[in-house]
Amino acid sequence: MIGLAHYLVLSGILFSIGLFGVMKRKNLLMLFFSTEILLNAVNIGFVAVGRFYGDMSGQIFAFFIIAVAASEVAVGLGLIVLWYKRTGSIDLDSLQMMKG
Amino acid sequence: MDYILSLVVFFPIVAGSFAFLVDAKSVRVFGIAVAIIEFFLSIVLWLGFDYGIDGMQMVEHFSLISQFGMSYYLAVDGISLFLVILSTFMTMVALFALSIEKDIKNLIIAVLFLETTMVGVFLSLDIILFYLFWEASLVPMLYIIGAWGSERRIYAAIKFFLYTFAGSVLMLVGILYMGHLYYETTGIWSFAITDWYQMVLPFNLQLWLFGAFFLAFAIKVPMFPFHTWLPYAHGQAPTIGSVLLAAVMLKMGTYGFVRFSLPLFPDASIYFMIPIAIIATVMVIYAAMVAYAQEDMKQVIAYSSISHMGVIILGTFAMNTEGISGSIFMMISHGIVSGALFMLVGVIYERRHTKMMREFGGLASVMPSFATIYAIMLMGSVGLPLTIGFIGEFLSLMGFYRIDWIITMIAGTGIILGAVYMLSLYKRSFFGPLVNDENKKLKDLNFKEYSALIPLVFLVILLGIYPKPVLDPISSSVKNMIRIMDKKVINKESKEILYKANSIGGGR
Amino acid sequence: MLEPISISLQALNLPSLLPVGILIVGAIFIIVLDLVTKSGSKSFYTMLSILFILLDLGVVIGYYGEARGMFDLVLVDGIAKISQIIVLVTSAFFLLLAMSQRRFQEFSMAEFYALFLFMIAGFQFMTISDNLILIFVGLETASLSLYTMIAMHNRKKAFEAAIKYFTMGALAAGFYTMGSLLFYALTGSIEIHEIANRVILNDNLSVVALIAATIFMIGALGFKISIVPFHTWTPDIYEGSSAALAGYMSIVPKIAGFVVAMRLFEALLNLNVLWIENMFYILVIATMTVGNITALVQEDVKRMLAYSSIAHAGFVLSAILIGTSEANSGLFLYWILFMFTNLGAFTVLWMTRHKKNLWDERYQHPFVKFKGLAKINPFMATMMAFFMFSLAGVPPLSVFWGKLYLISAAVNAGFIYLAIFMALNSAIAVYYYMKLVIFMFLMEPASEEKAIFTTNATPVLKVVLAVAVAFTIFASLFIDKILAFIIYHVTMSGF
Amino acid sequence: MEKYLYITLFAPLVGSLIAAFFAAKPKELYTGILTSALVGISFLSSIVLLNYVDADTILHVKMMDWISVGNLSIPFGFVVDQVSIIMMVTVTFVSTIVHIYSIGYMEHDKSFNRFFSYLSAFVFSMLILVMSDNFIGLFIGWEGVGLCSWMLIGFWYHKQSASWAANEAFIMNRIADLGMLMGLFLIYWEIGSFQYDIVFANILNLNINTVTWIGSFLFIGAMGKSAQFPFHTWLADAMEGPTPVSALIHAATMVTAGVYLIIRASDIYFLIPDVGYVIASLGAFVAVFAASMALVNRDLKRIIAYSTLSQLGYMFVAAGLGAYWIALFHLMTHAFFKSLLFLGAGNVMHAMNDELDIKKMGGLYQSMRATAILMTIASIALAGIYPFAGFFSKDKILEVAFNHEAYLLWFALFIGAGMTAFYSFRLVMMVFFGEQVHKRLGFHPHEARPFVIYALTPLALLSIVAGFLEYSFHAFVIDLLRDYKFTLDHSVGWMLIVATTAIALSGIAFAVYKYKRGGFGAGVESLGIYKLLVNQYYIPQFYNNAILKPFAAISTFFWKQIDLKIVDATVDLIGKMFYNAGGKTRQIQSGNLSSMLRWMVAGIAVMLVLAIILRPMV
Amino acid sequence: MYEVIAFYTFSLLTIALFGVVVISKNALYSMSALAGGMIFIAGFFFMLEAEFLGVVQIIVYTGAVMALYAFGMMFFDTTKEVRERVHAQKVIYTLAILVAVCVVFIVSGPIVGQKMQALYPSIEGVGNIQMVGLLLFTKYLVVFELAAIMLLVAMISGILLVSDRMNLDLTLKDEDDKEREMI
Repeated sequence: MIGLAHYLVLSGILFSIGLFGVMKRKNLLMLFFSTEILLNAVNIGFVAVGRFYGDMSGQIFAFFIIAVAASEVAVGLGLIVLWYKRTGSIDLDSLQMMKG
Repeated sequence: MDYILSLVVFFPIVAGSFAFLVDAKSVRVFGIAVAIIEFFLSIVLWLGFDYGIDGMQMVEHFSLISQFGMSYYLAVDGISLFLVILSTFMTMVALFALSIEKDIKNLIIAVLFLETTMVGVFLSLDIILFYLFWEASLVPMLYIIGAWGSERRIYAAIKFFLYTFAGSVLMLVGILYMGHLYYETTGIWSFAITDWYQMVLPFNLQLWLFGAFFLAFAIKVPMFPFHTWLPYAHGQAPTIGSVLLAAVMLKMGTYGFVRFSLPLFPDASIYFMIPIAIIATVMVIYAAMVAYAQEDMKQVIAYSSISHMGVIILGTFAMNTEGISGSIFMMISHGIVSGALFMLVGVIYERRHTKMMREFGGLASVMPSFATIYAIMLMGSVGLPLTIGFIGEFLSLMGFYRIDWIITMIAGTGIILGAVYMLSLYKRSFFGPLVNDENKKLKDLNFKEYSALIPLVFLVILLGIYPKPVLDPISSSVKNMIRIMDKKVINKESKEILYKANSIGGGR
Repeated sequence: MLEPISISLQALNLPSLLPVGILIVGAIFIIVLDLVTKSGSKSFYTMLSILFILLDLGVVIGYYGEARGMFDLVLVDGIAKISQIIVLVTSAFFLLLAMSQRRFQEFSMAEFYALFLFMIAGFQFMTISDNLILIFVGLETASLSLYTMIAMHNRKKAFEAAIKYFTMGALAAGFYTMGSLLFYALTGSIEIHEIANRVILNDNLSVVALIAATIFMIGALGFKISIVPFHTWTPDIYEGSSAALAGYMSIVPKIAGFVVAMRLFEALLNLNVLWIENMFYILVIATMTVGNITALVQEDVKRMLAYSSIAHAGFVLSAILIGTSEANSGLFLYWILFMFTNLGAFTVLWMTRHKKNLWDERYQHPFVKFKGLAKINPFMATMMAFFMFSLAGVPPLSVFWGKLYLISAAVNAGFIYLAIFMALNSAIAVYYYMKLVIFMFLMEPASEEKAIFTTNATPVLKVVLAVAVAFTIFASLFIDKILAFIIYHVTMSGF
Repeated sequence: MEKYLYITLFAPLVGSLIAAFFAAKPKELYTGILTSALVGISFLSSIVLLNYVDADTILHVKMMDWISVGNLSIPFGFVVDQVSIIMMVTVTFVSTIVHIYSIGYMEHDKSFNRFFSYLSAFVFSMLILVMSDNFIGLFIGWEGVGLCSWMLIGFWYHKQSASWAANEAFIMNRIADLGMLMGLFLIYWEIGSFQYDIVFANILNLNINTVTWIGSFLFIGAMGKSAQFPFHTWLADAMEGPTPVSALIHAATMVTAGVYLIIRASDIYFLIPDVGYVIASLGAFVAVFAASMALVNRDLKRIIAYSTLSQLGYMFVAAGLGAYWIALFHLMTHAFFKSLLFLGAGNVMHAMNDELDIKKMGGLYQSMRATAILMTIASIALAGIYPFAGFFSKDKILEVAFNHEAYLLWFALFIGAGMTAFYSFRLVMMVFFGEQVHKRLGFHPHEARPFVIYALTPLALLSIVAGFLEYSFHAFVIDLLRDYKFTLDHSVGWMLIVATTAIALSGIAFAVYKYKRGGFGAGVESLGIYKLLVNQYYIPQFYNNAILKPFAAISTFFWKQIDLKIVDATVDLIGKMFYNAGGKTRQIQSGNLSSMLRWMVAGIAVMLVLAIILRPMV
Repeated sequence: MYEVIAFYTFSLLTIALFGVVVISKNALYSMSALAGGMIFIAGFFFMLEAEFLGVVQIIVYTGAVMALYAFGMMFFDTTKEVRERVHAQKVIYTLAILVAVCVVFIVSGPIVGQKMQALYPSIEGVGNIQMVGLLLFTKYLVVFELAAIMLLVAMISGILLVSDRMNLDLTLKDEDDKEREMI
C-alpha cells in the first residue's frame, strides 16, 4: 500500500531535483523550468496530504500554486525577453554588473 | 527662575539654530554674545542656588515617554552646578580666543550645539536623557575635530567617535537593565536617577552593572588602557576642540562615576576600589612618562590630561567626602587649567604652525606675557598651592590615603612626574637661547588672546586662594551622596570600608 | 449531494475587505482610464494613486469591526492594522517621490501606478490573513508587481536586479510552498493559529518535521525580510532600482514579511522548541553582524544603505525571537521610526540623482559623490547627516528610540546577551553611517557645482524631505503617542 | 598687633606685585627701591612683633577659611610665637639687606624689575611658611619658596644650565614634598586637623608607630628643602642663579626651612628619639660629606654652597638630638654670616666679570679691600672662632652631640669643624691673597658701589656679635621650645670648646700656611680622593645615569612601544578586524545569480542538517 | 496493487524526466521532459482522486505554460545546445543531495502522530470538482479573487515588459540646461 510517506518522499526528491536545477542552470529559461519543478513537487505533496487527511485544503493550495506558477512564467518570460533584447543573451553569467 | 535649567540647557542650541541665519562676517560675534548670555544664565543659576540644600534643587520633572518611564528631568546640585558653569565658561572663553576663519559659521553652530549637550549631560537626572546628551555630544565634537583639525584629523575624529560610542552602548544595556530591575521591584517604569538611588541591588548584579557603566565612563575619562583616542583627538583637533574636549568632555566620564557608579552600585564600587585605584595609578604614572617622551607640545598636555584624570579617578574612588569633593574640584580645576594650556598651545601654533618643541626654545624673551601666563598655568597644572590645581589634587590624594597609603604614594609620584614633564616642556620651549630665526619675530599675545586667557588666569589664582564658594556646595552634596551610599551598602565589609573612609583616627 | 449553502452578508464582514477593495478598484480604474484617455500625466496619476491610498488609509484607521471576515480567512487584528498603516503611509510618501524633476520611464506609464496599487493590495493581503494560501497569493501578487516595477526603471542594471529578484523570489516561493506542505502534512491545516493549536494538542508529532517546516518558512520569509543567508538579493536589487523604489523596498515588503513572520514564528517559538529558538538567535545575530560588517566596506551609499537595512532587519527580527508584546510593539515602533529616516535618506539620494553616473562608472551614489557636500549644499548635507546619525542610533534622533525600546525589550525578557549583541552591533554600524557624514562634512568638495546635486529636486521632494527630517529630529516628542497606539493594538491582538 | 602681622606678611607681596607689573619693561630703579623699602617695612614691623611676643603673649590670627570639606577645615591662619618671630626677623632682615644689595648687583641686568618681583615674592612665601599656624599653610609657603627658587635659579633662562638647575631644584624638592604630603595626610587621618596646636595636643594619644611614620615622612620633606643627602645635588647646581638669590634663598632662608620644620614639629620628634637620632646621623654625615667636597672645589659659589650644606647638617644634628633651640640659634647666626659670605662672593664675581674659578683670582685684596674684610669676618664666623657668632652656635652643637654620648657624631662634627675652617680660609686666601692670577688673565677688578658695602655692614656686625645674644635668645625661645638639658661637666664642656677651637684654628693655620705658598702642587689633583671629591662622589653622574637617562628611555619606550605599538595598535586591530571581516563577507555577494541561489539553498541545507544532527536538543 | 505499480512507475518516470530537465544540455529536450513530467504529475493527481487538479495541471502546464516556454525558446533561439559554464559543481551536488537526504529522512519517518480531523473534509458523494468549486467560492473566494488580480498583474507585467515603451529612456532624453532653470 502506498502511504503518505511515499508521496512525501517523492515530493522531497523532486523538490531536490528542482533545487539542483535552480543551482546548476545557467540558462535563465532552463532555470525557470527548475522552479516549475519545485512547485510541482510540492503540489504532489499537497494533494497527497489532502487525500490522506480527507481534507480539501491541500488541493486548493495546489490549485493556487498552479495559478502562481503560471503568473510567474508570464512575468519571468517578460523579464528575460527584456534582458535578451538589451543584451542578446539569456545567460545567467551575463548578470554580473552588480556585486560586492 | 522656574525653568532656568531648561533655559541653560537649550538656550545655546536654539541660538545656534538662529546662527544659521546670521551672515558669516558677524557670526563670531554672535557666537560670543550667545556664549556670554549663556554664561550669565549659568551664573544666574548659581545665584539662585540654595546652599542650604544638599540634594537636588530647581527640579524640572515631567513625563516624556510614559510607556517607557522616560521623563524630562533636570535638576542641579553641588556636584553638577560648577561643572555646568565650567562648561559655559570654557565655551565662552574658547570662543573669545577663536581665530579660525574657515567656515566659521559652521564652527560656531557646532560649538553652541556642543554646549547644549555638555550642559545637558550635567543637568539631566533622567538617565535616558543623560544618555541622549552624552551621545549627542559626540556629533558636534566629531565635526569640530574632523573639519578644522590638522592632517590626520579624519582618522582622529573617527577614532574619537567610534571609541566613545562603542564604549557607551554597553552602558545603554546597563541602563535598560537597571530600568528593568526598577520595574521589577516597584512595578513602575522610571529612569530617574533619584528613584534609582532608592533601589538596593544584590551584590553580583551590582558587579555586572558596574562593569557595563564602567566601560563607557572609562573610555570617556579616558582610563588606561582605553586612552589612545585622546592623544589623536587632541593632537589633531583645533584649539577650541581641544579646549572643550579637555575641559569639559573628559569630565563627563568622571562625573558619570560620581553620579551613577558610586551611589547606584556602592558595593561594587567598593569592591572594585582597589583595582580601579591601581589602574588610576598606572594611568597617572604611565601617562606622565609618555608625556615626558612627547615631542609635540600639545601631546604633552594631552597626556598630562590623562595623568590628571587618574588622580581624579583616585579621588572619586576614595569613597569619602574629602576625596570625592577633591576629585570634583579637580575636574573643575583641570578643566580650567588644561583648557588654558591648550589655548596657549593654540596661540603658538597659530603663529608658527607647528607644535613641535624642538622648533621653539627661548620663547620667554620674545613673548614674555605669553610665557608668564603659560608659567602660571603650568604651575596650576603641577598643583602648586594657591593655584586651583593644588586643592583638588591634594584632596583627592588625601582622600585615597585613607584607603591605601601605598597606592596613594605611588600615585603621588604623579606630582613629581607632572613637574618633570611640564618643566621640561617649559624649559625646551621657553628657556634657553633663542636660536630659531622664525621665532625671533613672534608677536606677544593680542587682545583676543588676552581676553580669553586673563579670565582663566584670574580664576586659577582666585579659586586657588578662595575655593570656598565652590567647595562648600560640592562638599555638602557629596556628603549627601555618601549618606545615600551608606544607606544602600549591603555587604558588611563594604560598610566597614565606607565607615572607615569617612572617619578620623583609628590607627594605620 | 451538495446542499445549497446560504451565507449572510453580515457574516462575511465585507468591510474588512473594503480597504483592499479600494486599492484594487483604484488600480483597475487607472488602467481603464489609461485605455480611455492617453492624456494622464505623471502628476495626475501620482495624485490619483495617493488619493486611493489615503482613502484606503482612512478606511483602515477607521475600521473597528470584527477581526475575522470572509469565512475567517481575513484577520484584521491590531498588528494587521498597524502594519497596514505603515504600508500605506510609506507608500504614499514614496509615491510622492515620483514627482521628481527628471523624467523617468516608469513614472510616465499609467501601468506603473496600477501595479503600485496592486502591490500595496498584495502586501495588505499578506498582513490581514493567517491563512497560508492567502498570504502566498498576496505575496506573489505584490512580488510580481514589484519585479515589474523594478524592471520599469529601464536601465540595464534595473533589468538585472529584476531578474535576480525574480529568480530568487521564485526559489523562495518554492521554499514557502514546501514549508506550507510540511505544516500541512504535520497538522492538516494551513491556518497559522490552527497549526499552532494542533501542534500543541498533538504530543507525538515529529518535531524534526516541524523544524524542517520552520526552516523552509525561514527560507521563504527570510528572503522577504533579508535574513542572512537569504539576503544576497538586497544590495543588488537596491542598487539596480531607483532610489525611490529601493527606499520603498527597504520598508514595505519587509514589514509585510515581519507581520507574517510574527504570526507564524511566534506561534512556533511559543512551543518552546529549543532548536528553533537557538536557530533564531543565530540568525538574528548573523543577520545583524553580516549586514553591518559588509556595509563597512561599501563604496556606494545606496548599497551601504541596503546592507544597513539588512542589519536593521536583523535587529528587528530579534523582536520576534524575544516574542514579548513589548518586543512586538518595539518592532513596529522601530519600523515606523526607521521608515521616516530611510524615507529621508533615500529621498536625498533621489534628489541628487543625475542622469549620468558622473562620479563612478558603476555607481550612481558613490561616497565620493558626497565629498564636501556640506560646502556645496549645506542644507542637504545637514539633513543627510541627521538621517545617518538617526540610522546609527545617535540620540535623540528617531531610530535611537526604536533601538532603545527593542534593547529594553530584550533586557526585560532576559535576553541580556542578545541585548549586548544588539548594542555592539549598533556600535559597529556607526562607522559606515559616519563615513558618509565624514565625506560630506570633513572633506573638501571635488567641484563647487551646486546644480548637479539638485537635478532631480522638486518642491514636492523637498516637502517629503522636510517631513522626514522633522520626524527624525523631533521623534521624541510624539513617540509617546505612537507607542501608546502600537501597544494598544499589539496587546489587543494578543501578541 | 594684628596689623603688624599683616604688614609683615603682605608688604613684600605688594612690592612683588607692583614690580611684576613692570616685569617685562626695561629697568626701573624705583622698583628696586620700592621693594626694598617694603621688605624693610616688613622687617621693622616684625621687630615690633618681636617686642610684642613674650612668654605669655603670642599672636594667633585666622584670616579666613581656605578649604573646608568633610571633616577637614584649613584656614589661612597665622601665628607669631617665639619660634616664628625669630624666623621672621631673620628672614626679613636678611631679605632687606639682600634687596638693597641687589639694587647694586643687578644694576645692569635687563630684567631688573622682574628680579625684584621674584625676590619679594620669595620673601612673602617664606613668611607664609614660617608664620602659618598649620601644616598646610607651611606647605603652601614651602611650595611657594620652591616656585620662587625655580624662578630665581632659572632667572637667566637663556642659559641652558640655569634652567636645567632650576628644574632640578624644583623636581628634587617635589620628590621630597611627596614624602611630606604623605606625612600630612597621615596627620590628618589620625588627628583630623592640620592646626599645630591641635596636632601637638593630640599627638600623644597616637600609637608610637604612627608618630614614627609621621616624623619620618615629614623629615623626607625637610631633607628635600634643606638639600640633605641624597637630595643635595640641587643646591650646588642652584648656584646658577644670581648671587643675591644664593645668599637669600640658598643660604640664609629657604634651605633652613627643613630645620624650621623639625623645630616646629619638635613636639612630634620629641616623642620619637630614634627618628631624631637618624636625623642627627644624617646631619652629621652631610656635615662631613659636604665639607669634604668644599675642600677641593674651585668654584667660588659652589664652595660656599657646600659649606651651607655642611652647616645645615650641623643644624640637623642639633634638631635631631632634641636641642631645638640650638638648632634655631645656629640657623639664625648662620643666616647672617653665610649671606654675608655669599654677598661678598657676589662682589667678587662682579669684579671678575662673573668668573667663578678661584684659581683665576688671587690677590684681590688690593682692589677690593672692604669686601675682603667682610668675607674674612664671615669666614671666621663660619669657622667658629671666638667671639664670632659661629663659635657660640656651633660649639653648642658639638657639645650637644657629646652630651648625648653620640661620640661618633661628635667626632664627625669635630672633623667637619676643622674642614670648615680649612676650606673657608682656602677660599679667602685664594681669592684675596697670594699671586694675582687675574691680572695675567686680563681682569680689571673693582670694588662694589659703596652703598652695597654699607648694606653689608649690618650683617658683618651681626656675624660678630650675634653670639652674645645666646642667653637672651635661649630665654626667649625656651618658652615655646623644649629646653635642652646639658648633663656634661663644666670642665668637659671647656675641654670641648678648647678642642674645637683648636681644630678650627689649626685648619685656618694650615690653609693660610699652605696657600700663602701657592697651595698644593699639581700632584694632588691626580689623587683618587681628589677626583672623587671634585666629582662630588660621582653622585651627579650616578643620578644622571641611573635615573635621568633610564627615565627618559623608559618614557620613550612607553610611548613608542607600548602606547603606540601595543595599546593603540590593539584598538586599531579590533577596528581593522571588523573592516576586514567586511571584506570577507562581501565576497558572499559575488553578484552571480547562481551563487546567490546557492547561498539560499545552502542556508536551508545547513539548517536541515543541523536540525537532524541536533535532534537531542529539541 | 495497481496503485503500487502506478506509483512506482510514475515516480520513476517523473524523477527521470525531471532529471533530464535539469541535466540536459538541450533546451528542447529539457522542455519536453518538463512537459512529460507535468503530465505524469497530473497522473498522480488522478491517482489521488483529485481529478480537477489533474485536468488543470495538464491544461495549465502542458497547455499554457509550456506553450509560453516554447515561444520563449523560439524567441531566444535556444533550440540548439546550450553551453553552460557551471562552476563549483561539487557544491551543487553536495547541497542538492544534502537537502534530498534530509527531506527524505524527515518525511519518511512517521511525521504525524495521530490522524487529524480534517478541516474541510470532502463530503461523501460529492465529486471532486464540485468540492473544489464549493471551497473556491466560499472559503477561498477572496483568494480566488486575489489570484485573478495576480493573473491580471502578470498579464499587465508581461505585456508591459515586452512592449515598445520599454525601449525608451526618458531620463536620458532630458536636456539638463532647460530643466535647471526651472528648479
